[in-house]
Parts: sequence; C-alpha cells; structure tokens
Amino acid sequence: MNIKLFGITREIIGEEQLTITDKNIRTVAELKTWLFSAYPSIRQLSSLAVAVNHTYAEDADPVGPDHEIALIPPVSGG
Amino acid sequence: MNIKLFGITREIIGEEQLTITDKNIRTVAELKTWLFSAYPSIRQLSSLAVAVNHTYAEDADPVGPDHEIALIPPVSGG
Amino acid sequence: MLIKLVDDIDLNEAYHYLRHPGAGAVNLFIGTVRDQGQGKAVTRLSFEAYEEMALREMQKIGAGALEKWPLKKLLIVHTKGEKQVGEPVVVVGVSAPHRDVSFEACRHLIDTLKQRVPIWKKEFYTDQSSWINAHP
Amino acid sequence: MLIKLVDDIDLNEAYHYLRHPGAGAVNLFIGTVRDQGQGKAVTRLSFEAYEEMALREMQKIGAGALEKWPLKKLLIVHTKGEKQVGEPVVVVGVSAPHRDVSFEACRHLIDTLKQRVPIWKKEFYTDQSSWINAHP
Repeated sequence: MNIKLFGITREIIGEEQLTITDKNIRTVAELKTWLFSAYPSIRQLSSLAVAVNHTYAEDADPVGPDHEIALIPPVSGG
Repeated sequence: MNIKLFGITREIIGEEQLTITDKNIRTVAELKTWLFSAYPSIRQLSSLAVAVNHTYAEDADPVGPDHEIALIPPVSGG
Repeated sequence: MLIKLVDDIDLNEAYHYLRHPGAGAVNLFIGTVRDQGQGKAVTRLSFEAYEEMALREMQKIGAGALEKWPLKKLLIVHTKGEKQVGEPVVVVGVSAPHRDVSFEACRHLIDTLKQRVPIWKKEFYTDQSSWINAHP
Repeated sequence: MLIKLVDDIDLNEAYHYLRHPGAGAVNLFIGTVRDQGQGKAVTRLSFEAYEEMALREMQKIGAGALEKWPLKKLLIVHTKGEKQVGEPVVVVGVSAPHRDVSFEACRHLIDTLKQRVPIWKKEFYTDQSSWINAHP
C-alpha cells in the first residue's frame, strides 16, 4: 500500500511516498495507529486526516493497495 | 439665492438651476416648504434633502445667497 | 485613500492601488449594470453626479472606515455618464491584515455609498425610463 | 464555475469570467503574502498542493455554493509554488443579482477553502521556516 506525503508529513517521514506492506492495516484508524507508532512526531500535529481516492476518509473506512491514499496534515491554503 | 438641481428634481423643475428671490426663505425648512408649494410633485419623492456648501443640511440650518445650495432627491449610486 | 469619479473603471489599477506588504487580504466589490430593473428589461443606464459633493461624501466615508478598521489601503471609485448592461459602475475595496476586516469594511463602504453619495441612476427600458429610488 | 491551480493570478481574467448581464454585484477576495507571520518577518512563501484532491475539493465547495445561493458565476483560483511578499496567492469570487448574496457567498468560499482544500503553506523567515497550522 502506497501513501502520498505532503507538507510537514513529507518532511517528517523524509519521503514523497511511503510504502507499507503490513497486511494488518485495513482501515484508516489502523493506518493512523501504525503511523503514530512509527513516526511519533506525527502525533504532535494539530490534526491528521487521511484521504482515500481524493476524498477525506473516516476512521472506519478501508485502506488497501487498490486505493490512492494520502496523509493530510493541517491545511493552510488561502 | 441659486439652487442646483439634479436627477428627478432637475426634470420636475425643468432647469439645472433655480433662482429664488423671496427674502422670507432663510432656512432649509422654509426652502422646502416653498418648493413643495411651487412644485407639488416634489412632495411625492421618497425623500428630499438639501445640501449647503456640499454638506447635508438640517431643517434649521440657514440658506442664503452666499451658500452653494443643492436639492438632493433620493440617491441611487452604486 | 483613492477617491474618484471616472468615465470607466480600471480594475487592475484598483487592485494595484490596494496592494500592500502588510496586507494579507484584499476585498473588492464591483457594482455592474444588471439587465433587469423594476421588473423590466434594462437597455442602458445613466449616472448623474453632484460631483464636488459626491467626492466630499466619498472622502468622508473613506475617512470613517480608516478610523474604524485597521486598513492598509482603501478606494472608492464611481463612474459617471452612460453605461451599458454588464459594465462596471462602481468599485470599492480595501486591503487589511486579515480577511474578517476586509469583508466588513468593504461591505460598509458600498452600503454607505448607496445611502449618502449624491449620485443618481436613471434606468432606460425599451419604452420608458426611471430615476431609481425617487418614488416610494 | 472556474476552478484551477495556477502559477500566477490574473485578476482581469477573474473579473471578466465573473461578468454576467444578470448580475448587479461582483465580490472578489484576494489573499496575498503578508510581510509578517508568527510574529516574524516573512521573506517568501511556498505552497504545496495535493493537486487532484485540491481541485476536487475546490469543485465541491463551488458546487455547494451554487446550490445554496442564486449565483451567476463563481471562481476559485489558487496558486502553487513560490510567492514573494505582496503577491496574490488565491482569488475567490462570485457574481450575483444583488450584493448581500455576493458578500455572503464569497466569504463562504474563502472560509471553506481554508478549512478543507489540501494545500500547505510554508513561510520562510530570515533564519528559519514553518509549515503554517501544522502544530497547535
């Protein structure tokens, strides 16, 4: 499963894309738990959303290799 | 005393400027009373203000030959 | 503060006037000639202004806004003469550090202009014409 | 509805897009690079966008506004890349029959854009830089 990274999450993780092979990650909530553990400084952000197929996803929404997944740290456009 | 006319008051009176020689007209209120009597259709306007020296004047303010006086029918700029 | 009566509105000039390094927000309101008025089709408009007094009232409105809000720049520009459907007739605008103030102040400028500035609009329809707001 | 990500904002294009014979009111909000942020002097900004999703969110915001208000036209244009102090970074605008709606809808566009659209601003100061809003 590939995860696109932007802004501060790109800088924290140090890549433009993260590849996760752990098959136990099947929901947005599980993905966030995994990220918080692997990259503790992500916890310090004001918020962290996950986009699945270009749409804001809920914690219970599924994630998998067929989805376009991205981390959305706090936005600051405008 | 000369009175500048704009918009619908210019059309009602039929002139760009009105000259009044009646010496009994010494205030804005007296000027309005005179106008309402001389040009009854002015009464039908939504409002009528009088400007003295480019400023909205009150009923009690003086008017005379040394002032620049104008009738201000309801404005509609913008 | 840019206050003037013009034949035609230049929006780029307006925006460039408002730019300021201390401003994060610019709000511009542009009033344009609508194709309908009083329930009839409008063919064109004409504006008449008591120019000296209109400029003075516009200046008072601008000065009042600069006193009330922390604005960087402010403009009020109105046209005079004949206007066709779709053409801009007035532009008001401000620049401010933040957007709240920019919306509030810009709204105040156009509302107050419409209440106080001695400019009169005549709408022409296919068969007649009317001075706007003149009668109840 | 004009929705796009661009290198540079063209305000004349924006205004010409919004013109409509049925509109009496146009409101435009332009966000610009301010010379201060987080209490420090800003030297420049950089915007990063998740482009496909940003465009999709901008389209949703526009569609929502067209449903809620009787707008004639609507635009949301954001820049990407590097911006200097004073440069415009976003323009949102609407045309509507009357001014009330134009102010309300334009305000809604910029507020919602700032909440939802996946674009990130990095401010550069003389000695460091910061992703805006990232931390509490």
